[in-house]
Amino acid sequence: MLDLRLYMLQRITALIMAPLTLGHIAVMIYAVQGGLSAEEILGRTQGSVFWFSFYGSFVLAVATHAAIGLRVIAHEMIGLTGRALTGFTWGTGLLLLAMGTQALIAVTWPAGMT
Amino acid sequence: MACNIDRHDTDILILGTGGAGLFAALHAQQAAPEGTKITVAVKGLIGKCGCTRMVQGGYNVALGGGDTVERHFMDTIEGGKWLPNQDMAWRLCEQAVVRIRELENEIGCFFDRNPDGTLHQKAFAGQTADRTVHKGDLTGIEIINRLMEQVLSRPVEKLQEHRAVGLIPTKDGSALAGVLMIDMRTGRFRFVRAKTVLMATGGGPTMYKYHTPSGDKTMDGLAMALRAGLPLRDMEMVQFHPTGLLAGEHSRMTGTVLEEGLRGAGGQLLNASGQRFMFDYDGKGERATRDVVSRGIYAEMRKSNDPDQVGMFISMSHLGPENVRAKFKGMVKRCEDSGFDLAGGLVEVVPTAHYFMGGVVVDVETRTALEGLYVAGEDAGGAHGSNRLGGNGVANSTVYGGIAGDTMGVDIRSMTTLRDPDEEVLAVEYTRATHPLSQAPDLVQPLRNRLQEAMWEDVGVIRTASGMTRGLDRISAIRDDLMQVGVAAENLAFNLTWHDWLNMASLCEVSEVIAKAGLARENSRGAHYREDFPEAGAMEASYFTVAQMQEGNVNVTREDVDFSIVRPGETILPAGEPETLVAAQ
Amino acid sequence: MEPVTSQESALDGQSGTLEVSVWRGTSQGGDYQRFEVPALENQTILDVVSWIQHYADATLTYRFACRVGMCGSCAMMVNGQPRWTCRTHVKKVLKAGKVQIGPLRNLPVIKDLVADMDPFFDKWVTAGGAHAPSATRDDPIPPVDPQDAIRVEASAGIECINCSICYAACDTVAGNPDYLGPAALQRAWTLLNDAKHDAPHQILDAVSGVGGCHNCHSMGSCTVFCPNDLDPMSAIAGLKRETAKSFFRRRK
Amino acid sequence: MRPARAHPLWLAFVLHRVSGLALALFLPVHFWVLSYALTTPEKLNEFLSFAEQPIVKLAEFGLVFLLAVHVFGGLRLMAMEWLPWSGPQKSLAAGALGVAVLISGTFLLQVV
Ligand SMILES: Cc1cc2nc3c(=O)[nH]c(=O)nc-3n(C[C@H](O)[C@H](O)[C@H](O)COP(=O)(O)OP(=O)(O)OC[C@H]3O[C@@H](n4cnc5c(N)ncnc54)[C@H](O)[C@@H]3O)c2cc1C
Ligand code: HEM
Ligand code: SF4
Ligand code: F3S
Ligand code: FES
Repeated sequence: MLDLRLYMLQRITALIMAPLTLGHIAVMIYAVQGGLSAEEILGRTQGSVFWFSFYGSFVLAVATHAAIGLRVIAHEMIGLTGRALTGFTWGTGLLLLAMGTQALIAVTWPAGMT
Repeated sequence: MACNIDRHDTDILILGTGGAGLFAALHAQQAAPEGTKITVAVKGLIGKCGCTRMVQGGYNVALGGGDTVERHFMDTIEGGKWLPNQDMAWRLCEQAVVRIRELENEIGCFFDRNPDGTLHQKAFAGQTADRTVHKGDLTGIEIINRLMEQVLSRPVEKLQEHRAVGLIPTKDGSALAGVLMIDMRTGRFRFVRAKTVLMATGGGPTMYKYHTPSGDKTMDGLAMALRAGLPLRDMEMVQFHPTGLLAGEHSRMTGTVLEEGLRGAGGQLLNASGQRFMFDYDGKGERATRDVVSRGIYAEMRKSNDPDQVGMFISMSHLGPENVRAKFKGMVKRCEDSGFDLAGGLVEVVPTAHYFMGGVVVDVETRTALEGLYVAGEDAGGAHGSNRLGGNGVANSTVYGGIAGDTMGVDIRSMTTLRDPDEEVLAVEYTRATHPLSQAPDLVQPLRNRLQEAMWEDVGVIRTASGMTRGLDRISAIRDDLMQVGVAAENLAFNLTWHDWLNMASLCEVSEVIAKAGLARENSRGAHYREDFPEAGAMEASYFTVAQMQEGNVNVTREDVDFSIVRPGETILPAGEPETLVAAQ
Repeated sequence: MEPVTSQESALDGQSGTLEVSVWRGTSQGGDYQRFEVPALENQTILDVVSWIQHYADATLTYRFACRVGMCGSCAMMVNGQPRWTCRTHVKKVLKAGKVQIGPLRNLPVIKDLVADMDPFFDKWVTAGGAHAPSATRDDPIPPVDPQDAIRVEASAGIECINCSICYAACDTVAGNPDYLGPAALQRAWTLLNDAKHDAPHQILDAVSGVGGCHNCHSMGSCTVFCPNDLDPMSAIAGLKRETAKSFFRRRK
Repeated sequence: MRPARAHPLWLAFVLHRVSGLALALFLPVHFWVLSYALTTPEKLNEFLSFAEQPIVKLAEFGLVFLLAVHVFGGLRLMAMEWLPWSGPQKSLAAGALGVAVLISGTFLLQVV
């Protein structure tokens, strides 16, 4: 259930995410070695335009990418089609976007601004 | 008997989807007036059955470089030992040039090229020029796949897995009304009326113990034509390919072709004691023409007459197994799949019935004696005479299939209405086809084996009057037995055993004609070899045989060949032309 | 072992027997049925099935034509794998004297071992699989360099016998009824690279729709199972590449 | 009735699908946990110490491993689709990527 447009969207978002996730994993490995605390994470990220756009683009990309991916699985494995499939795609995409944005704000918004 | 028959109408009906049938469908569509309904009916799936798909070697066509239509024509006439209908042979050679361009430019085939981009051509045995266009050794797949796509993507009605069982004339017998068929998937009968019908069911001498054609070909067309009273010519002419695979009687692989190129490349034929024998029969050894090598192998088999070791062997290993593997990849793999090592070991071979030169008498436009019926391809007789050159078979079916489409497209303009069938004939054909359903069920296959033995032994590669007479007795006994063998009638949907029975009925009918025509030809020409009449006879006095059903009997007469273009001993090539353009091997 | 050549000894089954289970039924459903078939030298799966129809159960239905791997009519599931049965030696697939034979996967069943191949061919046409002429029978045949890179690409898939084995092997086809499938897409790729073909853009459009090449997950079962060693997976990758390129081109 | 699929490319596909699906299920949880940072940082810390438990750690790193697998698998796929590999090169590339995934995976797990 993929046409060229969805296919390109999925591939482009994947390409965007590739460096982001690798970067994220690298940071996490580094962080893990020092033990991880909420303060440490937030201290690094909150108020940083860099981390905002870093995780922001990840959230955008992943919502799109995973929604398309799940759409394919839903069609091939449980036979979802037509409106249900479209609804499912948008639903998962928006849900991921919403939750991702919430996390993004929590992690990167300057402390005390909300 | 109450006949339960569905009725269906069309304008142009085409039986068979080999090279002839598919080309006819395309040309009919181009030539017929707007709105003409075209239907193809076929025993198998469109383009996936029949022998055009199995063409290996290639397609004969004179495309210059010294070669000419005249030269192609002379090779065809001489190859056919002066028996061909010369007008048909000429048309074949001339139109092949157009058809190959059509195949490449309009249908989308891609044939092998030379490094400079032009078509690659090679020479089969019996040709005096490099003339055979090909796509590796899978030429037929390329031709049929491309034709099939064209037909599938057009608004042509498709009746797949529909078996034609009878040609039904009008009440006064002056024209064809339509064709009775069985929808094999449901087992129901269907009578299809049409203004014009092309029969292109492709002959197929599968009544021999060893045979090459595809399983769906069982001479149905010629049997139908015979029953419809049409004259059939050259019916004694069965071409054997010298090297058929011998894999045991129970294997469908048995009889399938090991390609000619193996011998061309230096493959040797060995007998049971490992000795080469072909030089005992011909100075060219293994490289002699098909008929000669077939007779050599057959004679050697008869000499050894060992039931445990039936065939001869082809050996390639002296050329280097790696080399053989590289050069004949497809063949080596095919043998390997059935358990033989072609590259390094010995593979058992026998001559195998390959092509049927005989067929319905037609004019150069494919018209027959029955108005509304057209015949093209291997079902039509005349173009090849006593022997078909390798590469002329597919040229014939595509050229004449196209011509049939054109002709029907034009003729149909003067046919305003569909004709009504003679309901009595319809009932007779229905009864004939349903006969086994009222008999006690029994095995059909042993009868097929018996017929194949009889034809191989008595009406095969080397023939005699006494053998063929015995053969006729055997055929008639088998036919009697067939009438006692029944097929359970509970479920006729896709009932292969019923169709095996019908196949046997067709094969028996045509086998009788082959034997009778063989008896009528008291000389040896091309594929027909009589031990009791080994001479070819005077070429100027050449005759062909014509068989026809009259009052329930098959009668064979002789007719003189009309040398309408060239007389024996003469040529139409300009004076001083070299005998052959093929570089000596 | 001496080859058994006479049919009588075939009936006696002297050289042991095979335990064959064959799917019987129609589009309404069905089940496997067991048969004992004499084991013979040089026996293919098609021979086994034919023996059953000839000597054990006259009502068994299957399909074949050429008997030598050229027509692609005889494909069935053998022990759960799609195969051309006329070229599959029993020895290759026998497991402890047993073999299971069923109708080709991913296509509707007509009866017993015969599948309806219409969806396969409909998709072949939908994928743009018919040549669009750029010349006529009155024109000379255009010279084409056989070594030209584009031509080599076109020639790679040309020997497809449309047997539908790849189609049966592909799990994407199983899950996505619209998916055109490996054979049809490979044909589209062949035509796209055919210098003589007149409508390349039509092909790109035909393979970019909902059932198009972008549904392929590069599972590669098509390439693994193709009996002719063709490589539809790479052909489909070629289509993805070209459509992706045209995606950017058309944006601009 | 299912065709035998134990060939490398099919396994690679399954791995990619399973990892993609697992990631898609895990990611909302991950986002949810992070969003605690906003309202109740203590909860996050609580969670992070809960995450110190070996079982949870293993699961977490399993997911990181899945991410690595999915990313490399995805890159492998796109390389296969878009770069004109020849046949042998393709299997080589696939093999090399497989190895890369394994190495990076074990590396990740060793960090634990
Ligand atoms: C193995 C092999 C290799 C060959 N190699 C060459 C070669 O290299 N060069 C060459 O020139 N020739 C070759 N030939 C010969 C060539 O294939 C034939 O001469 C030619 O293809 C015949 O074409 P056709 O259209 O008349 O028949 P076919 O292609 O045989 O088609 C006949 C069609 O009629 C259908 N049919 C049969 N009975 C019925 C019925 N009762 N009702 C409905 N439909 C029916 C069949 O299913 C089939 O679709 C070869 C033949 C074989 C067997
Ligand atoms: C970061 C780099 C990533 C890359 C390079 C990547 C790449 C890809 C690619 C190429 C596909 C298509 C697979 C196919 O069609 O067979 C895909 C599918 C998928 N991806 Fe990702 N992906 C990434 C991250 C993610 C993440 C973070 C998630 C989860 C949230 C995810 C979830 C999925 C899902 C669910 C699928 C569908 C799987 C399928 O169709 O079998 N991906 N991915
Ligand atoms: S690509 Fe191979 S498996 Fe698929 S239809 Fe063609 S020949 Fe059969
Ligand atoms: S098996 Fe199917 S998913 Fe693609 S690579 Fe072949 S078509
Ligand atoms: S019968 Fe033609 S491919 Fe098997």
